[in-house]
Amino acid sequence: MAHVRYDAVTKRFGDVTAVRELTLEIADGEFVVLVGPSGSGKTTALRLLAGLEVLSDGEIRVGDRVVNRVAPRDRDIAMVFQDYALYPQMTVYQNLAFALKMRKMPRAEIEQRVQRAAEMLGIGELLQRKPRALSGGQRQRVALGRALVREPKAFLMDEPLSNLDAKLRVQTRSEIKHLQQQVGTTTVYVTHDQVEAMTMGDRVAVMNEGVLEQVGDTRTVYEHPTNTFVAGFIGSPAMSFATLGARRDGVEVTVSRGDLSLTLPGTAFPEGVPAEITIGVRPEHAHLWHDGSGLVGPIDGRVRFVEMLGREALLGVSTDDETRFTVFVDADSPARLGDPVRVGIEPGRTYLFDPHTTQAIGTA
Amino acid sequence: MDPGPQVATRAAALGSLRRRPERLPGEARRIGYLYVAPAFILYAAFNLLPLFQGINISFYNWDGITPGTWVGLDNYTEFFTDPTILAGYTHVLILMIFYAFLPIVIGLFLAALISRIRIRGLTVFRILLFLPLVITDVVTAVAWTWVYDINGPISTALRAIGLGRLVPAQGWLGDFNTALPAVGVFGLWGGFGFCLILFLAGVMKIPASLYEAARVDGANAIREFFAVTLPGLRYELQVVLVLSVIGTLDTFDEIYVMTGGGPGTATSVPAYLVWRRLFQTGQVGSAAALGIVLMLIIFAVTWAINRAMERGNEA
Amino acid sequence: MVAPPARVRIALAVVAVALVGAACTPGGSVTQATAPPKPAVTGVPDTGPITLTVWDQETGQVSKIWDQLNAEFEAKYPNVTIKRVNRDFGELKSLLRLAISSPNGPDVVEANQGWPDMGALVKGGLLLPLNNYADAYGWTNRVSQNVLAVSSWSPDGKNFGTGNLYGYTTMGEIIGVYYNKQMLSDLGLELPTTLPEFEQDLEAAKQAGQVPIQFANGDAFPGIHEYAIVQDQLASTDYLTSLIFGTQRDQLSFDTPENVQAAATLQDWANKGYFTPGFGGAGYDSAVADFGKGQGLFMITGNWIVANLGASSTDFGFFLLPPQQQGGPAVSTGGAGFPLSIAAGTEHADAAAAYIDWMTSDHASDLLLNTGQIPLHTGASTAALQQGTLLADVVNATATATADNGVVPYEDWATPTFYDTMTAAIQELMANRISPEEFTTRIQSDYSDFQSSRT
Amino acid sequence: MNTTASRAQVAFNYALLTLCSIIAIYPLIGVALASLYPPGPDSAPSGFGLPPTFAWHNYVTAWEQGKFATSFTTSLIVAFVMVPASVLLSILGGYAFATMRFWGSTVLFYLFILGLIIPTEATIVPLYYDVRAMGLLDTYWALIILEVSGEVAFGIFWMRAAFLSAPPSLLEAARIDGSSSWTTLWRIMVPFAKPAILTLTVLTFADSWNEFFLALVFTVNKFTAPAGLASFSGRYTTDIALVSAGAVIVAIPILIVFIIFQREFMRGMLTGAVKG
Repeated sequence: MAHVRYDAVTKRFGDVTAVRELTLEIADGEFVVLVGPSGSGKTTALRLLAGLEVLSDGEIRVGDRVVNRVAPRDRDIAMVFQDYALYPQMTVYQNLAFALKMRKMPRAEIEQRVQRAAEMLGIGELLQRKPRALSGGQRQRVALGRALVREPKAFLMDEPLSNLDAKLRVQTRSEIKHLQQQVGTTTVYVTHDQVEAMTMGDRVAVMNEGVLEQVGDTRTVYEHPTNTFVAGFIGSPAMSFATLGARRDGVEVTVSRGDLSLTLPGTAFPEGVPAEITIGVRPEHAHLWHDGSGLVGPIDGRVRFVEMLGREALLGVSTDDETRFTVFVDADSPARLGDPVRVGIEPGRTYLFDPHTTQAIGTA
Repeated sequence: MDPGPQVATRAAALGSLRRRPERLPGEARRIGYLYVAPAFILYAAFNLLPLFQGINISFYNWDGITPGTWVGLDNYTEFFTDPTILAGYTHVLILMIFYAFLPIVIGLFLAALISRIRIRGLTVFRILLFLPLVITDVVTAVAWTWVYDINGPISTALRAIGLGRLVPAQGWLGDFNTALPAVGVFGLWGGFGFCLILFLAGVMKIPASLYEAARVDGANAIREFFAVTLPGLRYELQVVLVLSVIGTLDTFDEIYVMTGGGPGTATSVPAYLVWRRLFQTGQVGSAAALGIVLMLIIFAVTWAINRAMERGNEA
Repeated sequence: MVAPPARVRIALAVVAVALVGAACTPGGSVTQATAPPKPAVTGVPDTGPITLTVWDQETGQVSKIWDQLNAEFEAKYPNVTIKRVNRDFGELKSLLRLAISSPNGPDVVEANQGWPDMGALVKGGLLLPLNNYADAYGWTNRVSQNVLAVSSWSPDGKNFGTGNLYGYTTMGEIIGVYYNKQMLSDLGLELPTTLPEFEQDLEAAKQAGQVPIQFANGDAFPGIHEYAIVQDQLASTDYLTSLIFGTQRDQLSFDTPENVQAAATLQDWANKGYFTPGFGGAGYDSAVADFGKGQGLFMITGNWIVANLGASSTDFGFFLLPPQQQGGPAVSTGGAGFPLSIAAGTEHADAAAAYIDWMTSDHASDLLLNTGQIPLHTGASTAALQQGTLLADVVNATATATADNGVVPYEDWATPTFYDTMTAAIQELMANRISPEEFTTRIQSDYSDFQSSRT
Repeated sequence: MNTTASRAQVAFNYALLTLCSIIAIYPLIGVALASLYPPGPDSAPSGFGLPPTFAWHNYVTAWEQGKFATSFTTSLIVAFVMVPASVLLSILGGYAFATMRFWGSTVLFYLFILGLIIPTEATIVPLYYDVRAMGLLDTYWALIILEVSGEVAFGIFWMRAAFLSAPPSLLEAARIDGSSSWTTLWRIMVPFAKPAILTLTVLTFADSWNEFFLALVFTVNKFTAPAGLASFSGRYTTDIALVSAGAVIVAIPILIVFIIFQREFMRGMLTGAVKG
């Protein structure tokens, strides 16, 4: 296995820069997920690693070899495509064996590797079938098998689950994760689904418009987003934001806009209090204001929408000057559309961001 | 008409000219030259180079044997002085009514009549209606030489219903007035089946919802035809128009077999003139010029049709 | 001016190269064929197996005789095998230009005389001059000068009727009027001695509901013969001969009152319905078959259909179209038949010459005689011919025409495009689409174009 | 969409289609019947009655008189060499244009498209003298080379469209699996485009078998079937039965191919016509 390194990698298509100055280190055996909205350059970054696209500048290393000029087949990497890319006219066995045959591997070893991979993926009895005779899930597994038999230095997966139905997707996620841990191959996994990213990745790299916004383990990225983009992207339903004016009140700081005002501990502002501040609240950290028991607030507003999610309900609340929050309440809460409601935030759970640089300042 | 499968699908390709080929995909690989080389060498040596040689020869007065003498554009100015050349082009324009215009009109009319119900056994009809286009032109020409015979089916039928005097004494292909239209009808017979099937296939592709919407808006059959069917067949129309026009312009087989350009020069067409001047009368320079002008006309016509259809799309 | 992008510049360069590559004068250089030396001894040199490819356009009975003669020749010279390629008149005309210079082209070929075919081939140096062989085999003194003249050309192919001999035949052709003896007597008519009398016979036949002249012009060539022999009676033979040979270049014109009158006569006959109805589209072979079955009083064509009607037949007779006035000279179109020539590219010139000598020998002409081919060579055994038969009529008619020096060459020899121009013009003339005056002016423009282009 | 269709409408459709089909095949059936009339100029079949006696012998005489043995061999030899060659070159060229970018590839591709519009008449005059200079006149090779060089333009266009319809990931998977462009072509792309290749083969065969103008110009003894028929019908204009037999003989091969590969023909001419 090998570690993979992007070093200030940039890719331009004409005058569009798909990937800008990407620097990312993926340790040997690690499972890193590239996540971001469509057009964020995550797929391009993966294709650059695969050699399907040529770098504009920067360096990519697999193991300790610079592979910029190396053809895909010589990079010893295996890729699983979104549409599986199974060779339609070949049987499952031939599909699995194809890459090994290309490497002129002795027949016995090919046979042995294919059988082992088939067992690991439970597709032993499908070996003589043609792809069009398989279900989506089975095809997906064959695509995985094709990567497995290669025993490559790295797995590259381009949204492999996006064509599966929801239930199968959840089940396959854990299978892939388990499989990867079993063989321990370094893996770069691309997805636009942040839930998938959080559940599968040892580490998550969030990309936006060709730039790597943040990389870190799932907890850090969720708990300590470096800017409003990562904060808004990771976590579902997304964090609500509001930009308020701020002024110091002795040891505390009051942030307000219109008749909405909150008092936050001064300690949260080590480098002084800026004139304006953007605060972010995750729905699970906002609660209805029963008796002010230890919540920051209150915030008064009206219910804009109610989304029943089974055990819980999600309330959309907007204050008089249109600042909007989403709040989780338990399903049987009486709040109905248009009712006035009072909300509070768990202390230390309000995220603070600089409105101009969108960089995180801290929590309060 | 030489509407063999070759021309049929050739014109199909031209139809796509109006769309610029999207940026060619694929990896940048110089090995591409190796793959294209064999085809290109053959194609260039026997299509492109001769094209330039042809242009060169067309500036000479040459009998094909002794060295030619340079005459500049005489072979081209001859187009306006030599009556047989003018006749050749007027004939081919007249033939265009039979080979291009009529089959399309009839094909459209019939396709519109046959409303959109799934027709079981369509394949049998498709085979039969395609036969005239697929069978070798020389064979169908020989067949029609018999059809037009003095006591062939057409003459006998007319005599049977008492219209015997309509049958020209010289025979349909021997009479100055009927020879060209007779060849025209042969082309119409060759083309109408293909047009009908093409338009039927096109109509089948028009989403049913359009027809239902038109019906709901109270459109009668005529309005429905012009509002839904015709626009829906825009692409097929363009392709079959290009196909039949090119097919007419380089007609040769049936003229050689059925009339030999006769009677007199009543059915001579450019392609036949090229053959005759190259082989029979040794006017090689003029034959080359005729060929070049025929190509230019085909370019112009194809471009014009694509352009007209293109503007039609935007309108 | 901003330099055009690399791609455009490269493309222009490629086009320029191609144009330059193609910009040489077409036709390259032509070397005039040199006459092979006079062979020490005649006959086929015994130098191992020889294959002689022979191209001919004979049909029917004559074609069978050719097979017989070829077999006899192969028997006589066991080392020779004859590969015979038989094509009809029109096809051979076009294929010859193509094949004569190709590697597996013919050795001996039956090329039509005149500017369009033999003239073009001589100009291209594609036929061998036969003078030396003529001396060796004594061909020149077996036939009259004018028979040789029609196959003679200046080495550069610019002058017709003089210079080297490029083709040789001893058989002749003549165009005249076949008549159905039974029908003639039924109608109470005698053989016409003047053109007006002939026209009265036509009218009489018409009145009697018979087809005056059996005729079919679907194949285009018959029309030329109908016009030619009418023209022969009106225009002078010398004028016609030098017009066709082109000896006086553009001093002579086709647009003469006599030619106009000949056209008017032909058109008049057509309008009066003297020809078989529907002649425009019908085939020549079916017309000959119908005439043989007794349809039609007269049929104007050449001696090559004698075999079809039966050489010894007494039901059909043959006479030359009578002159304008009583006692005028007997004139008609005809002369030497298709000559045999030797392709310049042959490797077996001597063997080819021996073959030509064999095909034009007395033995050959005796066999061909009863197919209606007329022996032109001296010493032909026409004396043994049984008088009163069709063949005798044809031979006698040719003899009288030759005696009156009234044999006019074929008109389509006059220019490379004459065949096309005349056949089309005659079809339109007889279908009343152009007037006799337009007919002659159109043909004259073709004639003058060619004469002025002759450098 | 079978809702409001009345029985009359369905009946009307069938009637109309049957009428058109009859018109389309009548001349062919007529000529087939005419070929069974007794030979000779006066047998003149009028095209309505059945022949008095079934003169099957006409086909034997026609086969011999028309020398169809030689012309059939020519056509078959030319087809059996030309079709695979043309299809192979088209596959190679089409593959390159569909999956590779090389400098000038767009210009080259347009140059081929140009070939679709150049009529044979524009190049036949110099070609005749070039072929003669090469000493290829009246040889199978003349026909083979010229037909291939003519067909390749369309073939490349056709195969490029077929390969472009393959999902790009297929190619990329192959590149990653280490397959060379050659293996990718033959192990992956060609199997994928098999239907299109079959269609191209059928259409190319039809063009080769129906070729007349090139045969007329470039061959003397080695006539193709159509050229043989034209020469045969030229010589025996009066004998309709015999000529008709010749016509049927020449029609049979292309008829068989069409019936067997009817679907390919349709796809070639219809979707080709529409997809473009």
